[in-house]
Amino acid sequence: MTEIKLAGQSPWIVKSVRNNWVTIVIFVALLVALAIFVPTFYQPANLLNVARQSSIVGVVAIGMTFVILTGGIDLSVGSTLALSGVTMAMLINQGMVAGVAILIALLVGVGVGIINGFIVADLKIQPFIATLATMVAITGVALRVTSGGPQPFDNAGEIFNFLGSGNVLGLPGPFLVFLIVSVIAILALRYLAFGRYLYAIGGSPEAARLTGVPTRRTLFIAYAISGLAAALAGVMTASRLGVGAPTAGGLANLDAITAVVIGGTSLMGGIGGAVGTVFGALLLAVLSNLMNLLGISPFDQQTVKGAVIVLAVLLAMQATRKRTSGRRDKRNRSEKNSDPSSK
Amino acid sequence: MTEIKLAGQSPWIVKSVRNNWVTIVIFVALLVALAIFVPTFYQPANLLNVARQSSIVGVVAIGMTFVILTGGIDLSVGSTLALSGVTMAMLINQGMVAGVAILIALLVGVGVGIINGFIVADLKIQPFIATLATMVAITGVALRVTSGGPQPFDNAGEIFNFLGSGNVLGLPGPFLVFLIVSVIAILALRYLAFGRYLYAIGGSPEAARLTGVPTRRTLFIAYAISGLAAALAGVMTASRLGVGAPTAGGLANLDAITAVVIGGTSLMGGIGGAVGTVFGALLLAVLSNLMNLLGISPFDQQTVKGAVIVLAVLLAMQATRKRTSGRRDKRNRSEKNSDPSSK
Amino acid sequence: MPRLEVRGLSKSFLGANALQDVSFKIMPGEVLALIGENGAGKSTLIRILSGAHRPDAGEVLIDGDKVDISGPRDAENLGIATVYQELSLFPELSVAENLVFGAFPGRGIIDWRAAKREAGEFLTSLDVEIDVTKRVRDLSIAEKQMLEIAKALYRRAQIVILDEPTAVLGGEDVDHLLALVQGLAKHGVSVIFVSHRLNEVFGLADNYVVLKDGRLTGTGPISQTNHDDLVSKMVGREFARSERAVNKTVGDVVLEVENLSVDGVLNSISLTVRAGEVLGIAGLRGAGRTELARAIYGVDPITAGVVRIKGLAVANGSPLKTIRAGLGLVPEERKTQGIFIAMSTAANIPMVKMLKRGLHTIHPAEERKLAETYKTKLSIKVTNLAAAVASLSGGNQQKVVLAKWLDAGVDVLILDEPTRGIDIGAKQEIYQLIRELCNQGLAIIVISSELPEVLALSNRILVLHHGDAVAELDGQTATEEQIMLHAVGGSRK
Amino acid sequence: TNASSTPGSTSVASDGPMPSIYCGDTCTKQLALAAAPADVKCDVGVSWSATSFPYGAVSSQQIPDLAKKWFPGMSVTVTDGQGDATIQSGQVDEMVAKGIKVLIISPRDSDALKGAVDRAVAAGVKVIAADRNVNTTVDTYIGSDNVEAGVVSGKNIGSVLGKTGLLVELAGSLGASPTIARGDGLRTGLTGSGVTIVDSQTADYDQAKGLAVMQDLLQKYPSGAINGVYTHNDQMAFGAIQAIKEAGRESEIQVFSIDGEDKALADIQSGSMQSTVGYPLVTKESVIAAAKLCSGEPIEKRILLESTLIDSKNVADYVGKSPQTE
Ligand SMILES: Nc1ncnc2c1ncn2[C@@H]1O[C@H](COP(=O)(O)OP(=O)(O)OP(=O)(O)O)[C@@H](O)[C@H]1O
Ligand SMILES: Nc1ncnc2c1ncn2[C@@H]1O[C@H](COP(=O)(O)OP(=O)(O)OP(=O)(O)O)[C@@H](O)[C@H]1O
Ligand SMILES: [Mg+2]
Ligand SMILES: [Mg+2]
Repeated sequence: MTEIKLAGQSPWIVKSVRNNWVTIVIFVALLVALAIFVPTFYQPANLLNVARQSSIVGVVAIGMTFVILTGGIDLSVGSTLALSGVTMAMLINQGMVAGVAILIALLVGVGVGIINGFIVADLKIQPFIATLATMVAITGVALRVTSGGPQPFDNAGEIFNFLGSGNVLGLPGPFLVFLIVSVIAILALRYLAFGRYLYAIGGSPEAARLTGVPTRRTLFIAYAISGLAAALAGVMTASRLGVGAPTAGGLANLDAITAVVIGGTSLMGGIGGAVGTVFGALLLAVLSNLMNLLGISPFDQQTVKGAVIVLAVLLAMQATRKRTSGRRDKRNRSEKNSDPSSK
Repeated sequence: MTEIKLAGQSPWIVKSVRNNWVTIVIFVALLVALAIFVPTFYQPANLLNVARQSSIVGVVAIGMTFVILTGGIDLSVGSTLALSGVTMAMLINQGMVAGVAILIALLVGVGVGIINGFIVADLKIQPFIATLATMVAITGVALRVTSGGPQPFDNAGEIFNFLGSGNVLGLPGPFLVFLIVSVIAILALRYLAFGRYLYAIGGSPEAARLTGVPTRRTLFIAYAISGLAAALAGVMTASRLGVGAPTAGGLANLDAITAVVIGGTSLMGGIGGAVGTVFGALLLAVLSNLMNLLGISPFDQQTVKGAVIVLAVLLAMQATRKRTSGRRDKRNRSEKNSDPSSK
Repeated sequence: MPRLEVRGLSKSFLGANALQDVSFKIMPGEVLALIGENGAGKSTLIRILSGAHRPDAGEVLIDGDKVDISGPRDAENLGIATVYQELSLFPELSVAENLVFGAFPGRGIIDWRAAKREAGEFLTSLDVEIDVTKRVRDLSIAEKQMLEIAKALYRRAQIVILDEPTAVLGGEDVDHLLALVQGLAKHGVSVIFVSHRLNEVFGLADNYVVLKDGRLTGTGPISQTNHDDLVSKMVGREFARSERAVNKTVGDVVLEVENLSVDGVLNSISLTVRAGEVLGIAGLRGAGRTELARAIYGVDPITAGVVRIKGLAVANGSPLKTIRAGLGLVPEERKTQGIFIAMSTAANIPMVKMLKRGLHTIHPAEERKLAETYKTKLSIKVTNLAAAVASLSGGNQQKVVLAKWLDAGVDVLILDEPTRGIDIGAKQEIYQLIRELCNQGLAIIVISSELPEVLALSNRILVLHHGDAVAELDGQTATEEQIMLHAVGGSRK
Repeated sequence: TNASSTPGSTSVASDGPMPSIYCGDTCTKQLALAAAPADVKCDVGVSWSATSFPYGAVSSQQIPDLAKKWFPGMSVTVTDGQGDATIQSGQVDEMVAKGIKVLIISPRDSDALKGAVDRAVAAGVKVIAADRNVNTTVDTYIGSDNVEAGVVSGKNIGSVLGKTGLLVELAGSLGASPTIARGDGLRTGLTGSGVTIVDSQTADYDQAKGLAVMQDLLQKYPSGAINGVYTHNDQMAFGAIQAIKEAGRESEIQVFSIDGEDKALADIQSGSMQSTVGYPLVTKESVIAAAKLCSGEPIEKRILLESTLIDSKNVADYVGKSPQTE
C-alpha cells in the first residue's frame, strides 16, 4: 500500500524521469566518462555548442513524437524544413516583415502536415509510403520555387538573432526554442485530451474507435504538428545560417526518428513520450560532439553511430520492457514488444 | 460453381496476374498513352533502356520483397550495394579472379543481411531502426575501406559484360539478371516451404510461433536474401560502370521499397509477392524514362513522382482490398488493411 | 414511457441480412436479455445503438424522441453506454485514465489529481477494488471487465448495453457482475444484457428478446418462459441436450505430465491421458488452464517438471519438437493463433505437416486436392479454397485448424476452448469430430469454460484452481456443481 | 588501369610539402613556406561539407594523411558536414571550442557558413576557405573557380561546335552551389557562340545516373538532334560516354566535362571525351597554407589554382597528375 501511495503521490515529472531511466543513466554515464576522458567537453563554449546542435533535430523530433505515438511515421520533415526555410527567406527578400514571413513559413509546414494527414487518415495509405511520397514531392516544390538556388537574406533582425545564433539568458536561442517546444509538447501530451487520444490511437486503434476517439481529426493534427515543428526547424536553420536552402534538412527525418526511438517511444505507437525524445536528441548531439572532439575520422563516425543506435535502442527497449512487465501478463506483452516482424 | 472450378483450375501464373490486375492495368494504360503521346518511347532502343534501368532497383526490390513480406523493412540495401561494389572492385584490382571477387562481394551482402537478421530476430529491435543503424554503419565501412575514393577496375571480362552492359539474346544482361532473379523469387515464394513461412510470420506472427514456424531462421534468411540481392545489384552497378563507388546506391532503399509497395505488397507483411514487385520496378523505370523524354524539368519530376506514388499505392491497395475481401471478414480485414495508424 | 424503443431496424452486409425489421422497447430500470445463436445479429443491433453502424432502415427513440446516432459520441451524449464483446480499454493507460477517458475532468486541461480521486471514489462506490494508478495491462480479466462496466456507468449512462460480459468470467466474478447489474437497475438504469448462459438470464432479466437469423423470434417477460422454450426460439427446433458419450475402450498412457511448474502460474501439476481418452480441464478464468496447455505444448518455458509423450520426454521451449513428438494444440485465440489469416484455406491446411516433416517444397495441386478432401471430410463451408481463410466463419475456421492437425497426424491433441464463439450447430459437429478422433485412438485434452461441454466430452475431469490441480473427477458421474465447488477453491477449506 | 590509379591516401606522390601541378607559378610562390616542416606545430580543424561525394570523401582522407606526412607536429581533426549546413556550422563551432588554431573549411553553402566562420575568426582562429569560398572575410581562399571552369568549357564548346552546336547538359545535384556555378559559367562561356542548349537534366554527379539520363536523352534526340553533351563532372561524363558508345553515336556527339580525373584523361587520349577542365582538389595547397598560418607567416587573400582546359593537345602533360592523385 505504501508503495502504491508513493506512486500515486510522486509528481509525474518524477515518474517521467523514472520511466526514462535507462536513457538518462546512459546519458549521465556518458557525461561522467566525458569528464574523465574528454575534459574539453565541459568547457562552457562546447556545452553551448552541444545544446545548440541538439536544437534543430530536437525540434523536428518533438513534432515527430506526436506522429510516432499514433503508430505512424513522418519521412517528409526534412523537405518540409527546406521548404519553410526558403519560403521565409524569399518572402523577406520580397520585403515582407520578418514576423509575417515566419508565420507564413510555419503555415507552409502545417499545410504539408495536413496533406500527410489526408493521405494517411482519408486515403488510408500507410504512413511510411505516404510521407515518402510527400517527401519527394515537397523537395520538388522547394527546388521549383527557388529554381534550385539557396536564398540568402538579411538575418540581422532581433527575431532571427533569437531563433538563430543569439543567446538569451546565457543559453543559445535555438536551444531555448527547443526547450520551450519540448515543454509545450510534454504538457500537451499529458494534459490535453488530444494528447491522450494519440496514445489511444497508437496503442489500441480498435478500442479508440469504439470509444469515440476522433481518430481522423487526431491524425490530421498529429501530422500538422509534425509539419509545424519541421517548419519551425526550417525557420531556425535559415535564421541561423542567413540563407534558406532548398537542399537543407537532408537527413533530418532519419535523425529525428532515431532520437524519438532512442528516447523510448515505440515505432508501433502508444508507448513513449516527449521527455524521452529530449534526451534522445541530446544523446545524438553529445555523441556527435564527442566523436569530433576525440578526432574520430568521419568515416568511422558513421560506423560508431550505427553501433550506438543499436545499443541505445536495446537499452531503451529493456527499460520499457521492465517498466511494462506484470507477472501474469508476460505472454501478451512479450508478443507485442518483441514481435520482430513489426516495424 | 463454374466460377470456383475456374479458379481452382487456372494456372497460378494467370491468378498472379489477376491478383495484380490494377498495377497491370495502370501499366498497360500508361503504355497505350505513351504510344499516342510519346512515340519515341516505343523505339526498341528506348525499351531496352527502360528494361536496363529497371534492373538495379528491380533486383534490390525483389530481395526487399522477402523482408517486407515478414512485416519488416530493410533500409540498409543502398549501403550494402555500395559496399559490395567496392569490395569486388578492390579485390579485382588486387588481382583476384573475377568470379571469386564477385562471390566474395555477394557474401559481403549476405553478411550484412545476417547482421540485420541478428539485430531484428535476436535483439528484437524494430526492423526500421535496426536497418537504419546498419545503413549508417555500412556506409562508414564502405568509406573506410576505400578511403572515400571510387574504385575503378578493369571490367573487360565476359562476366562483367553480362552483368553490366552486354546484351544476351537481344536483351540487356542486367535485365536478364533481373528477370532470372524475379523468376527464382516467384518460384521460391510459391513452391518453397520457406516462402510460406514468410507469409505466415508477416500475416500471423503468433500463429507462426505456436505452429513451430522457424521464425528466427526465416527472418535471418529473409534479411540475408535482401542483402544478397543488394550485393548483386552492387556487383551489377560496378560491372556496368567499371567502378565501385562507396557513395553508390544512395536512394536505392526508398526506390526499392516504393517498387514493392506499388506492386501490392503490404508493409504490414503477409500480403503480396514478387510478381507485383516486378511490375512496380518497371513502373518506376517507365515513369522516370517518360519524364525525361517529355523533358519535364528535373524540379518538377520529383513532384510528379510523389503524386504518382500516392496514386499507384492507392490503386494497388484497392486491388488488394477487392481480392481479399470475404463476406464475414470485412470487419477484421478492413481493420488490418486500412488501419491508418500502422506503418 | 419506454426509455428506449427501436422500430423496424434492418441492416445488411453485402447483401446478407444481419438484422431484419426488429422492434422492441425497454423501460427505465428494466433488465432486458438479448439472446440468440452466434451470428443471430445481437452484436449488430448493439453496434447500431452505440453508433458504430448505421441502420439501413428503422428508427430509434429515446424517451419518446426520435434520435440519430451517427457515432460513438452521439450515443454517449444520449446516455447510451456499451460494454463490447471485445474490450475497448487502453492497456498502456492507467485505470483512472481509462475510466475518465474522453470525459476528462478539468476545463481543457486535464486535472489528473481530480481524475485519480474521482476514479477511486467512483470505483469504491461500485464496490470495485482496483488500484487506480495501475496500468490496465496489469489487471486481471475480471478486473478489466469490471472496469469496462464502470467506465460505462461513469458517463452517467441511462441505458447500459452489455455484450456477453460474463463470457470471459467465472464464479465469483460473474456473481459480482450480476450484482452490479442488479444495482444499476434499482437506480433506474435500463440494461440490455447479452448472454449465451441462460442460467444468468433467468436469474437477472425482467424481459427477453430472442433473435434468430436477424429476425425477432420471441419477446416477453422472463417469468413466462422456460429454458427449453427459449432454446427452441433460438434454434428454431427442439434442442437435444448433448449426451455424455465417451469412448470406453481406452488404451495405454500416451501423454504423461509430471510435476509441471511455471513460476507463479502453475504449481507442480501431474496428469496422464490415455489413447482414446478425453481429459477435460475445468477451472475459472485465470486458473491457469491455457498456461498449462501452453506449458505442455512447449511454447512457454517451464520452471520444473517433465512432459512425456509415449514414454519419451519432450524438450521444452520448442513447439516444433513437441509437434514432432506427436502433440498438437488448437489454441484459444483462433484468429491470431490458430489460423494464418491472410493465407488461403488450401495453404493453411498443410502448414503443420510441412513443419513437422521438415518438408521444403510445396505442391499446389496436391495442396488443392488435400483441401478438397478435408472440405468434404469435415464439411467445411467454403466457396473458394484459394481465397484467404479470413473469409470463413468462425466455426469453419476452427475446422481448418483441426484439419491442419489431422493432416499432420497427432497422438495427443489439446483443444483450448474449442467452441468459443461458435454456434450450436457447428458446436455439435466439433463434438462429433472429437469423439471420432477418440475412437481412432487419439489422446485428447479439452479445456473449456462451459461445464456442459466438459461433462459431455470427458472421461475424466481435472479441475484447476489458482495454478493447482485441486481435483480429478470421473466424467461420467461428475456434476456441474461438483466441478464449480473445486474450481472456486471450495474443496480446500 | 590498376590500383595505382586509385585515388586516396596511398597515392600521395611527393615527399616534401609541395603544391600540385594545378598550382601555377604565382600560386606556388604564394604558398612558399618559410618555416621548417618539423617546426610546424598546431591544431588544425578540417570541415568538409560532406563525404557522400568523391571529392569530399577523398579530401577528408587526404588532408590528415598529408599533414601527418609533412608536418608531424600538426594535429588534424576532420569533420563531415553530411551535406547539411546546420550540421557543418555546428561542427565548426565545436572545433573552435576545442581550441583549433587554423580552420580549413569547404562550406556546404557560401552564405550559410558565414556565421560559423565569423565566430571562428572572432575567436582568433585563422581560416582557410578551400575549394568553395565563404561569403565573409577569411585569411585566404584557395580554389579554382567553378564559374570560371564553366566559362572555360563553354568557350571551348563554342569554338568546337560553333553555330551548329546543339548541346545537352547533365547537371549536378539540384541546388548545390557548384551545379549553379558550372551551369552559369557554361552559359556565360557560350555567349555569342551560337550553340543552343536543347535540354538540361540532373544526374546528381553520379555515374550510374549520368548513364541512365543520357540513355533517355539519346532516345529523345535522334541522330542530328544533338552533337554535344556538357557534364558538370567527370563521373557523369563517364556514364554519358557509355550511353553514347552503346548507342553507337560516338562520332556525332562530343563530350565536354569538368574535373580531370585519371579516367577522363584516358578518355581524352582515346578520343571519347573532347575535353575536361582541370578542377583540382586543393588538399596539398590547403595543408601548406595551414602550415604557413600556424607558423604565423603572412598569406595572400586569394590563392587561385588554374582552370585549365585539358584536351587532346595538352593531355599528355597531365596524365598521372590528375587532381585527385596530384
Ligand atoms: N461488418 C460486417 N460485415 C459483414 N458482415 C457482418 C458484419 N458484422 C456482422 N456481420 C454479419 O452479420 C451477422 C450477425 O452478426 P452479429 O455479430 O450481430 O451476431 P451475434 O448475434 O452478435 O453473434 P455472436 O453470438 O457470435 O456474438 C453475421 O452473419 C455476421 O457475419
Ligand atoms: N490476474 C491476471 N492478470 C493478468 N492477466 C490475467 C490474469 N488472470 C488471467 N489473465 C489472462 O487471462 C488469460 C487466461 O489466463 P490463464 O491461461 O491463466 O487462465 P485459463 O484458465 O486458461 O482461463 P481461460 O482459458 O478462460 O482464459 C491469459 O491471457 C492471462 O494473461
Ligand atoms: Mg456478438
Ligand atoms: Mg484459457
